[in-house]
Amino acid sequence: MARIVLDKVSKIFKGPKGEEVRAVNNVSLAIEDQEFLVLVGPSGCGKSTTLRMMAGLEEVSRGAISIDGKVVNDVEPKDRDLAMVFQNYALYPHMTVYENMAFGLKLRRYPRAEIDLRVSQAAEILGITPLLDRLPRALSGGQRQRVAVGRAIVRQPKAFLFDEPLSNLDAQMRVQMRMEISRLHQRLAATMVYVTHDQIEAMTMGDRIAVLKNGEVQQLAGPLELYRHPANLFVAGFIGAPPMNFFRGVLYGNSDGLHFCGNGSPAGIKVKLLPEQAAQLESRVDKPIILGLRPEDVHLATDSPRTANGSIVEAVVELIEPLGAETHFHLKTGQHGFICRMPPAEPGKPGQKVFVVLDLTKCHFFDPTTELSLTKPG
Amino acid sequence: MARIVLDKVSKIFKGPKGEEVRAVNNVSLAIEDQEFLVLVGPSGCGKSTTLRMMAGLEEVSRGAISIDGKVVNDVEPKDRDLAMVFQNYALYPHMTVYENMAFGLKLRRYPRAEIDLRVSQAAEILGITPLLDRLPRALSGGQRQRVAVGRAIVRQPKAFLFDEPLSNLDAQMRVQMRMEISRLHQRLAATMVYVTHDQIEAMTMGDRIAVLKNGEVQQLAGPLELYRHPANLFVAGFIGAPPMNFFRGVLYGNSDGLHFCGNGSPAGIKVKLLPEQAAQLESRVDKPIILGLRPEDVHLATDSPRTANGSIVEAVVELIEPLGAETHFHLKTGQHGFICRMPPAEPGKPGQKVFVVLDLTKCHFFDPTTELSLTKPG
Amino acid sequence: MTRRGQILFFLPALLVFLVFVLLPSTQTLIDSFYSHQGIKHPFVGTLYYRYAVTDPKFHQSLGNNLKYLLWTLLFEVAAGLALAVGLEKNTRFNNFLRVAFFSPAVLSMVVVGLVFGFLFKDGVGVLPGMLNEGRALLTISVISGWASAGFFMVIFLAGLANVPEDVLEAARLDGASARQTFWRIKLPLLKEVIYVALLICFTGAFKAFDLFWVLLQNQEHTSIVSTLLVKEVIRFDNQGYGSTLAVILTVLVLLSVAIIIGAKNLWRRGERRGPL
Amino acid sequence: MTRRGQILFFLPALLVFLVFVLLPSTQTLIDSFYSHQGIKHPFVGTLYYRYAVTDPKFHQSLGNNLKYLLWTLLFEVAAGLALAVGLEKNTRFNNFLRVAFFSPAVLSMVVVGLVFGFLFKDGVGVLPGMLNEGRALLTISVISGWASAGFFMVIFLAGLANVPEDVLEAARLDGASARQTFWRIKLPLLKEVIYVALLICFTGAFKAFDLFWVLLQNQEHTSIVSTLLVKEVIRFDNQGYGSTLAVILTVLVLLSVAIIIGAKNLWRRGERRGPL
Repeated sequence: MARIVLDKVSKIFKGPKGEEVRAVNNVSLAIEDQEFLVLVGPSGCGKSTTLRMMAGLEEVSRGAISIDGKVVNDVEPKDRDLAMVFQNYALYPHMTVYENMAFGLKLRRYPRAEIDLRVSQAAEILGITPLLDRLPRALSGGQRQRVAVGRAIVRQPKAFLFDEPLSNLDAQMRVQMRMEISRLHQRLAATMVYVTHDQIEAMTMGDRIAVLKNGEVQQLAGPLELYRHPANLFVAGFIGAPPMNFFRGVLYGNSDGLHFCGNGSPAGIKVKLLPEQAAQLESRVDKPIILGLRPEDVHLATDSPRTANGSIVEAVVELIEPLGAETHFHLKTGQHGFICRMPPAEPGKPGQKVFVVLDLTKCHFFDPTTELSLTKPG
Repeated sequence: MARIVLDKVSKIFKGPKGEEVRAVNNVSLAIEDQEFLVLVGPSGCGKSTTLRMMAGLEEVSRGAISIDGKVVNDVEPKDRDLAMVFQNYALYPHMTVYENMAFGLKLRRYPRAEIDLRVSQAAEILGITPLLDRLPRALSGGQRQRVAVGRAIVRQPKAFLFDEPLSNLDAQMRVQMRMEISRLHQRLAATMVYVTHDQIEAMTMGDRIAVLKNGEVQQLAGPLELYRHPANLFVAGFIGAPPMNFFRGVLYGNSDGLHFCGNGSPAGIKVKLLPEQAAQLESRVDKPIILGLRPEDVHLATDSPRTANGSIVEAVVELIEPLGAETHFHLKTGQHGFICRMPPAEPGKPGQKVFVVLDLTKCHFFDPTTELSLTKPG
Repeated sequence: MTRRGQILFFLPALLVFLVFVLLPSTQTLIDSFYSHQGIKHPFVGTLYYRYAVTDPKFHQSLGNNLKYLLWTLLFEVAAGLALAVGLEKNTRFNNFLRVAFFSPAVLSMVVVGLVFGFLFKDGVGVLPGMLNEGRALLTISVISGWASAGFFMVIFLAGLANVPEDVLEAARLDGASARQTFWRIKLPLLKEVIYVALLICFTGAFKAFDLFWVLLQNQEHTSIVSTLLVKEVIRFDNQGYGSTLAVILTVLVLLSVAIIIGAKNLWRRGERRGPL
Repeated sequence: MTRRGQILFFLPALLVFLVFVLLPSTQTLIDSFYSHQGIKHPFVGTLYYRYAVTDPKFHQSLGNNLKYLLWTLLFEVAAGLALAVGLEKNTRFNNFLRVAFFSPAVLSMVVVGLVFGFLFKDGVGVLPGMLNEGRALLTISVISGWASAGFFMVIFLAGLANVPEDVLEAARLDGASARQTFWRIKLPLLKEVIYVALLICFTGAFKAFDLFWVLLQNQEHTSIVSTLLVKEVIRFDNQGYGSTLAVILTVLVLLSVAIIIGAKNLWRRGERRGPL
């Protein structure tokens, strides 16, 4: 199908006062053939603009976008042979489901029989055959979403672009459609670029994920790589729910080795670094630093025995969120709030004092100024 | 503050062809003073209508709603002393944030100084003090949401009603506002009724949760009770993500005891019931039945040794969703698709054959006709 | 408002309204069956109606109304739609053009008529002969178009603003050219606005008066029903025949409304079809 | 459409349009400085303007325009707003009332004028004396209101439909009565629609012609500028003075547009205030 390459692509708008606003800044990406690439980030990070530039719906201000080696900056959208699924479905309101799916083929003058065949095959795959005569307004949100996907499929395009396609569905439907799109990717083996603000969608669907913020790619990696080795503070906080816990503090060294001490008084958290961490961070002694630890790497002391890698901290329970398969404890030590992810059966109530074990082998360290990760992937 | 009681409340609309449509059917609920009660269900289940009847925005067709023992069916909304936070915020577009929050107090002729005090206190709590002069259109979604909550707080009402307040926020903001509302509940110790379609919000926020479907309460219980002992197939499938796995099959007995055998050929799944389950289900022998098992109670055989309670099944991996802290395997055995929730490091790839262990102690059984649970909470 | 408050509120309004509807319409209907020439007012039955139906001047006037309707469909509605589609994008230049094309709509039609009258005056004006027998109707239609196309443009612009942007983008990706997008996406989605425009144009063609009166008061063959009506009333001082023409003109307007609404319902019914 | 396509498309339209604007307006402006009585056309400078400024008939006409404007603000705009607020809820009964109140808008104003003329005719009509010196302007204003209040009602209904339902519900829970909701929520949110209505009403007051012409053609003291203009042109056959009045009337219309736009900008600026 298609390989899409973005080479130093920027999108520059004129702001209300005539100033330059860089919605997308110097983004370079190579989306491999048959890959499922997710662009994820908070609203306003430029992810949709990037996708729309690929589609040809926005002009590229700087840089080049190429499809299968051919620069397409000045190619009309219809000649790029991409299909897009829009956030609000963008179905033609006055056409039936059949007509919606057939429209693109009719414009390209496909023979009637071919159109019929393709539409009925796509409808079959998506389970919307009984809806072919309906108008979009007579469909539920999930059905409209399927029609929008169907309209993209029938064209058999080089690649599919999805612009937050699930954000208007309710929670249950979102989970279901997420799986259907993943299966579709396996089945069609097509290149897909998928924009979302939801890190769960990104993690579960993407072969690779580009995390965007302020128009710039923060990190581009596979889901687990992103989760385990976030390149900076933003990625660390954005990927994973509940988010990674951050403790602001300083490093100090004594005869015993390197220690992290939380800011504020009481500091709440004081831990001794492992030797390999100490080796990496020696140059940071007496400087401010941020320690990051995922909620699943924090354990209530009753649950897990004190280990050589652990460090015990006293904390107060602020809030308990039971999720059935697990329970989230919102804790506070000194000035530091943090979250601990526990098995469902863990007892406790707000206000209670608890001991927690921090799994130091899983620690991340970040520079507070550059926000970059200081720990190299082992 | 307030105790709100719904006694056999129904809401009946006239349908387009003059037929009766029961949006809410015979709902009885008692929301205790200071309780955080969540109404959860898919779209169209009547949860919003129920909330709007409490607020007085919809008339009650049958039954009675009482607040602190007084029936309020015919009491004007403003005299019920409830505050509501709307899905789309419903801020007054032409008023500043300050005016939005002060409007209700002005109408109730509070002295100017009192209004100032209450608004500034609420703004402080919600961190929107710098926004007081802004118009709503100059605010982000999360800020609007806070203003809407602030407008509810300043009135110091008997109870708060929330109508899907987070559904227009992006994923990160949603998690943050969820915690803020939970903290607010702790801080104000007020009665709160919260409507959502998102079972995660329901589980994490609610003291108790009423699961609605087709205008009827399916189950009313605490989050963990709902999760562990769903009263019927709908609740079992709705609460928990990924949802509970269901296997349709039949029970048959032989000299060895009671067995469950999946439908289809190959059946894929054949397991022997535990003695206590067999005792409860003896009358169901040779009848169709549905076996339910949560994804975390299904283990890949490599991960967990074969236990006395487990039953091994052969399956094919269809899809792998890594989430960082865990990984979801979508598997298929015979005609039955199911999901297995595993630690993050589990290797595997689509198409691979695996052995899975079903933790039979965690099994649920449902009647396929009535859809009711057949297993009593032990 | 409570039901009772609503009734108390609307009772006076409704009374005034009904008096204003019933009294004049009843009297006009009655008048149309009586002669009002002279002092006695004898009952003449459907005489005036029969006269109107055979009166060549009435035929010509009605024909002129219909011709004018066709011309204004072109110069007002179609031109307004073309302007709206052409000026759809919000640019500074387009905004200037929009204001320019709309501006005549605020002018008094009487002033427009007089001014063009001077312009077309034989021997004096800059463009004489535009109101000659053969051309007068077309000239007036063009002036109407000039004055009203901007108004229709505004209506259509409002309609186009309601066409979702992403639907147009989907059409672009589906391969629709600008022309195809117009005919197959925009036009069907402007349906409701087009009905309103047609309703205004159809009724307007029969309501027209001031331009014709000011520019063509002295021409017989370019009368339309409304100017004929005023001329006949003035000439014969005959309330009876005037009432008859008033009744006929009102029926014509209502008929055109009925035609538009009928067409709308027909289209609606046609919509519930299966796949092509 | 490409930039080039757009220019090719609009060039003819713009040319026609400019010819239609520039030619007549230039000629009218020039004409207003020349006498057109007799065969010679001597330059008279601002003579006609000075004459108009001191002409008591012009003063009276202009005064009548302003009085008519005030009355139509009441009978058309305010009444239309009241109707819209009263009929806001979508019930079958309200829908019937809406159609009833709107229906006169499709009628020809000439027919309306003639019919009411018969009704008010001294000695013959059912309600004689309504067009007497003291009452005529009020009577015409009421008829205008009857004919146009429904039109303004439709505009305001469209505006009210855009007020978000949940904002009104929030106001109900905040304790706002129907009256408070109207004054403090609905009215401020109808701002844009009110501007449009005022624009239509202000320009309409100066554009008025047909009702006055048909009903009050023979009354001197109830002229408005447009009827005065036509009378003067007919009476004196003087293109010069006619052009002068046309220029003045156009300036008046544009002035009223400027006033509304100015008021709008003032209100906007006032909006950027801090907390009360």
